[in-house]
Amino acid sequence: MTLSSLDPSLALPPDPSLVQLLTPDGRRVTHPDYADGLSADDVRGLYRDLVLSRRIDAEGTALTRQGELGLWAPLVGQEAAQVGAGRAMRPQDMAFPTYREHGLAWTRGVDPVSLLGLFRGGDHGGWDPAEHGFALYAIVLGAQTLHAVGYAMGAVRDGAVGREDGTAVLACFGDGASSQGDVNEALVWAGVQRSPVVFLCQNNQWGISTPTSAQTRTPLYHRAEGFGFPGVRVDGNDVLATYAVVRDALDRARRGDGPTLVEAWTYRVGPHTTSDDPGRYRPADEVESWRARDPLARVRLLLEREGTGPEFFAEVDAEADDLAARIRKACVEMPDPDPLEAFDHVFVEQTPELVRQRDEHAAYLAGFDA
Amino acid sequence: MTLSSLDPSLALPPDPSLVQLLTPDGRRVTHPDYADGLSADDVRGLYRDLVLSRRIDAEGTALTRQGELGLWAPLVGQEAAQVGAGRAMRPQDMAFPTYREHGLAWTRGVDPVSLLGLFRGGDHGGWDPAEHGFALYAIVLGAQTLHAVGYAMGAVRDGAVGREDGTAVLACFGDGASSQGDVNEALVWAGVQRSPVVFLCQNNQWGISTPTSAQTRTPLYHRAEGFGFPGVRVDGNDVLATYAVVRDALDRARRGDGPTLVEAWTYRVGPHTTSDDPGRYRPADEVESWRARDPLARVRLLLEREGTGPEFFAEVDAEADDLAARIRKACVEMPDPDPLEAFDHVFVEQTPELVRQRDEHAAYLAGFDA
Amino acid sequence: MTAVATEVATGTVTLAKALNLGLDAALAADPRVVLMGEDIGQLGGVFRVTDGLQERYGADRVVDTPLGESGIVGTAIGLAMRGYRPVCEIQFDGFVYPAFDQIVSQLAKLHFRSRGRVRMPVTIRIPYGGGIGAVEHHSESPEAYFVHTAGLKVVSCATPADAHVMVQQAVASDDPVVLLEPKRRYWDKGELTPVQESLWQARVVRPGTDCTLLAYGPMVRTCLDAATASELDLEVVDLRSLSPLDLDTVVQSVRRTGRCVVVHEASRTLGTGAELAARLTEELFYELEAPVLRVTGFDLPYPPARMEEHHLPDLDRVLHAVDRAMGF
Amino acid sequence: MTAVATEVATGTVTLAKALNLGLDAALAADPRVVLMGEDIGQLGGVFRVTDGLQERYGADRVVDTPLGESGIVGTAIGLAMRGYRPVCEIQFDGFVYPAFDQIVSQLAKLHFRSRGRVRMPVTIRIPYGGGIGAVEHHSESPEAYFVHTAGLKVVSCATPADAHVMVQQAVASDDPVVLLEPKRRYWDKGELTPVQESLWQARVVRPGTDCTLLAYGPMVRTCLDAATASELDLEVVDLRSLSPLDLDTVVQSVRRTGRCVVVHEASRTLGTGAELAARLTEELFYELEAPVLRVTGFDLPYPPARMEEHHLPDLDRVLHAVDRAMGF
Ligand SMILES: Cc1ncc(C[n+]2csc(CCOP(=O)(O)OP(=O)(O)O)c2C)c(N)n1
Ligand SMILES: Cc1ncc(C[n+]2csc(CCOP(=O)(O)OP(=O)(O)O)c2C)c(N)n1
Ligand SMILES: [Mg+2]
Ligand SMILES: [Mg+2]
Repeated sequence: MTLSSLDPSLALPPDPSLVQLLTPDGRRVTHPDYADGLSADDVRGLYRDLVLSRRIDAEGTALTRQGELGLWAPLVGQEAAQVGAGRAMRPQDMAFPTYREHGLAWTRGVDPVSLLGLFRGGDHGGWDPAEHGFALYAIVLGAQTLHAVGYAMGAVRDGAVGREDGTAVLACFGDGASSQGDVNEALVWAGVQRSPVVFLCQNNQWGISTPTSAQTRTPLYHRAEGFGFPGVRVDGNDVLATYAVVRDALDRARRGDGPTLVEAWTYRVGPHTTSDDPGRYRPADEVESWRARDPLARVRLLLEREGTGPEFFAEVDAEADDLAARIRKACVEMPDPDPLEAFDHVFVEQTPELVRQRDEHAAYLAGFDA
Repeated sequence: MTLSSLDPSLALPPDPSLVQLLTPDGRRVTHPDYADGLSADDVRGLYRDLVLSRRIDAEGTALTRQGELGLWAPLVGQEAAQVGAGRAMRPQDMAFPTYREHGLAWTRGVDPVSLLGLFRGGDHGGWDPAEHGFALYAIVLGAQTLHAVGYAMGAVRDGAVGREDGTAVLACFGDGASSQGDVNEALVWAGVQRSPVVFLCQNNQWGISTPTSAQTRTPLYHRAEGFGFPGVRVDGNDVLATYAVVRDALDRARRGDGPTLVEAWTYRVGPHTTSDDPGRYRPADEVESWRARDPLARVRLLLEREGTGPEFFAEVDAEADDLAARIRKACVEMPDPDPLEAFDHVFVEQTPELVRQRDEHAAYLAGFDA
Repeated sequence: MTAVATEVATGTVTLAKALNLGLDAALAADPRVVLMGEDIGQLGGVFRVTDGLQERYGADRVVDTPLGESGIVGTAIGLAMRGYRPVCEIQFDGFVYPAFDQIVSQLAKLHFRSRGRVRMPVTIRIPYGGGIGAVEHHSESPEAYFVHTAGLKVVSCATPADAHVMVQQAVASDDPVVLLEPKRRYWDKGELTPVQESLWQARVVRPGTDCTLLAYGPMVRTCLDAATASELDLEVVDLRSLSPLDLDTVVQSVRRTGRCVVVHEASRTLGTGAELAARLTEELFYELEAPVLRVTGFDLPYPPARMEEHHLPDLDRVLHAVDRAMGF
Repeated sequence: MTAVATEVATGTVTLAKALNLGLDAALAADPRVVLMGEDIGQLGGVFRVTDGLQERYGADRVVDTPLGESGIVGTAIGLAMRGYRPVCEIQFDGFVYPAFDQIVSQLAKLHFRSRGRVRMPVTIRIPYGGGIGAVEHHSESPEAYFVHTAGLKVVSCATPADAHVMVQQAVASDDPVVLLEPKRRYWDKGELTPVQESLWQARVVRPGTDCTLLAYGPMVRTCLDAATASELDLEVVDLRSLSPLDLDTVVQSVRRTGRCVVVHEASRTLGTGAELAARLTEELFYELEAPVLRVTGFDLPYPPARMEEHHLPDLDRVLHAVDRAMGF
């Protein structure tokens, strides 16, 4: 027996059952089970989301290089998986993201500026989860998938599940996180309770330096069957297919037909984070081969072929420039956190000990002024 | 959407793919993939194991009623699953049991008396795991399955895997424990490393009061596929089938062909433990229907039909009586643990603090004598 | 914070039954209270603390979960995000560790992380402690892990009256509360008398002048027994809340007596006694007549049941420590 | 206990490199040493502590694991049962909690449970502490959880020389050792001088007469800086081992100075400072001139990075506490 199990060359080949509606060269293809049903306007909307998501991400990376952020987790390459899934959601739905869901956040109406605080070190998440149907970012791998199932249990108890306009929950995780106990417990719970949860696994082929082949030898979407619900693999670089597959799964969920595992087959084109050096563990030609499957290019090709003129693309680019400028400005102007305020956020009902520690620290700080 | 997921009436029906070689009425049947290949003598040996295992168990329950043990976890009903699996193991193999594996312990040559200390409160496990290829009992559900995979990683590194006489590992867990993160992480690790591990899930239909239908809506053995290795369901009340299926899986493992999940379909005829009151949660007729599938009766029917005379059965019964008497005697004579010795077992390299605490306690105890 | 029933049923009940009545009241008071745990439904929990509640409130509100503690706490967090007030039962102390990440990294932090936007009114009930002759993992005292964790509140009840009210207060709290239930006292009986204290207050359960015995949960009765047996005039304080600590009450008591012995079942090193000793010495440096002494479980993994009478503090060991304190 | 190389490479190296050299030596010394963790192979770990080791010793001995901490520690336990000496890397402090059950209920107990038959020579390496401006879960100080757990040994290194030797001693120990690596000091440089102490001994790193500063890991340098800046004559003790505590060395120091300030990044309540304060007061009740004071992280979940300069003890806060101690 050899111990080659962790050899990255074992990377899984794309499954023939990969759902695709738009080829890398921008041609629509049909699928027996899925259709996006989107108008040309809708597709333009998705294109805009893709461009803006990529731009938000580029700003994150740039601001880190400039020392304005401590870290950034780039989404580049995964725009279609996130935009497709996010646009498939309805306002009443709730998403539980990882730390890389900037495109999904965009579709949920979260101001990109409020994503920065976490990476700048100003806060641990600057948006209101309830307002946007978008939970705080989660860093401990997989923990959020159980929160998603619990939230779904609440939706069921509220009577908000079991009809066409019901509520569904999106639980995000990565190929690497699929190995965590919590993710698998979430699959157990969702399976047995038929929870209205769509598990969205963005298989971007890597978990930092660990290839997906070190997490599993069978396609990840197969995992679902063993927990009693369907799994499907979609071309995560195809925004139309991701949209169609996730919408279908969310609609099943909201109707009360139980969970689905959607594996979005995509690629982390950038480093794991701005602190990472992927050159140490993966070949450049792998990255190049995935760039050829770029999620934005194919939508643009489609739109151009179907008659969208250059003004539209120029408009979107201009909007991206404005957004980028706004993000940059807001970032550098972001105030540092008030050191004393933190003591008041530990509990709803404040404790004497924290009051004491806060007061002591206030007095200590005051000593420097004196 | 209804919330009926936890309704015990959803208990899964036996799967048609259940492997069986001996019917409840004692007739041999053939199976396309499995044959036990056992001689009449071998079957008599298994019958003896079944009877003695049941007797060990009965003594455990009786000693608890008499106040000699604090608790007992009865195996009654699961003798075939354990004896079949245990006899399929080879001396070089290692088993990682739960807390109910008294029949498996018997097949590994563990003196039944040494099982009692844990339940009597004299120790946490009285046998040497290395000597018997049988780890200590594990109470925290599922934790031991990861130990099994780690042990198997060691066997691989020792060069003890990848040949006909290689080493294989048996990892036991229950239907209830299948929901724990650790069990699923063990499946991940074993799958990706093609570890020489056979996961033996004794699905005895209940985890205390929780029916298997509250852990999964799909047969448990299906879980394996999603982790990249085969699963099989065997009639766990059929010692011949369990033997054949587990032997086959262990041999695959020792040859280096990777893990298997064996779901032994069986029933916990007794209470969860001697403290449990199953009358509160399960119908008596369910128990009765399973008694009709008794794992011992069918072997006896087979042996009788094939010519084994009454002397043999009388001999086995006499041996069981002797064993029971020996267990009882050893139990009541078991000395209480030395309170000071415990301080010396925390570490290999003793610490000054523990010496201090031991000495203080010794002095304190001496104060009573003075 | 939802209302807590102040009226109580009368009569003498066991501590387990008092908890049962308290949970019943909590379920009745607020439709968003959901109980979840292993075997808590038809079986009523292995200690019968939830007996009859599933029948009364249905399987959606008294939920038999799959067997996974991380799943129990993790989904409770999600339920809380949706506006529910989950009450998790961990079957035994030794089985809380698989849920540790969800408790320490998620539950304890979410209010802080969200700057108060996300509330976590989750109660985690844990039958804890030894003394019942159980097999391993069934007698642990994990309180120090939770007390050290910023963002959690930790309380323990010692009597049926407190159990009845404290469980309701814990459920009504908008912060996450770990409620440690002294399992060896589940069968102790007492009146359900009204409780004056808030959930976070300690109580002097026996006034005295010579030395203060500080205890909580199962050790309160042990200390009361010791005080009764002693020829000295011992004061016994039931801490009730371990986090936050009601330092005022404790300091006042020790200021009066000048001496203090802390008693708990958990291991000595970094058990809650360490914090109490450190704090009391800071506050009463010139007033203490003796160092704060500790009577605790040893620094052993919980030993086999037939050794637990040695491991667990009892009346004699408490009095032995009092003698040492008086000797300073 | 396998041999520890006493000869050391010469020259000035970073603490991270010292660990790397120590692990290299441990792998070379004993073929049963196996490193396991997330991204420790080709990447060399996110801090490059295992850089080059997979290349040198192969993927069977430097194992890139699936991403699951319970799996890492759980399989390490199994490997130890088969006679190996696994060294687990937990990528960051905040990710150790999913492995908590395996560490606390399994690893810490197996030698005791088996009455010494099963040995657990497992090392768990954890880069810990704050001060590097990281996002949440990357700056935690979880040591108190492990120090409170009977059956674990817990050590922390503060200098390259110690890092180099202590990691080898930890790997060579037949008991489970949690090695806490001060990640903000990974880039500190120092000579790999020989180390006299055993793994369990504290060291007076700066003698002084007025007050003892007790620290470990990242705070040793902070205390040395404070001592240098102070006009008082401060003694600095590097605890090195948190469990077992080298109480002899600590007591001797505080007996000499009469005053003590304990400094750590972990939250105050039930942080290791609590145990030290309790023990020192027990041992030196009549000799202490002031109560043992603590300078620690506040009782907050670890705050956002731009607040950490407030949260973490620094030179000024240490000296402020020394002033308070001198004021008694
Ligand atoms: C419990 C836990 N362990 C380790 C880490 C450190 N870590 C952060 S991201 C990451 C890789 C995750 O890979 P994947 O799930 O595929 O997500 P991706 O980063 O590719 O989006 C690791 C190991 C963590 N955040 N949480
Ligand atoms: C982590 C953990 N949680 C809870 C328990 C309490 N407990 C002991 S046995 C049991 C049921 C286990 O059911 P199953 O895995 O089917 O095994 P069986 O008892 O049927 O053999 C439970 C919940 C435990 N031992 N460990
Ligand atoms: Mg990934
Ligand atoms: Mg079962």
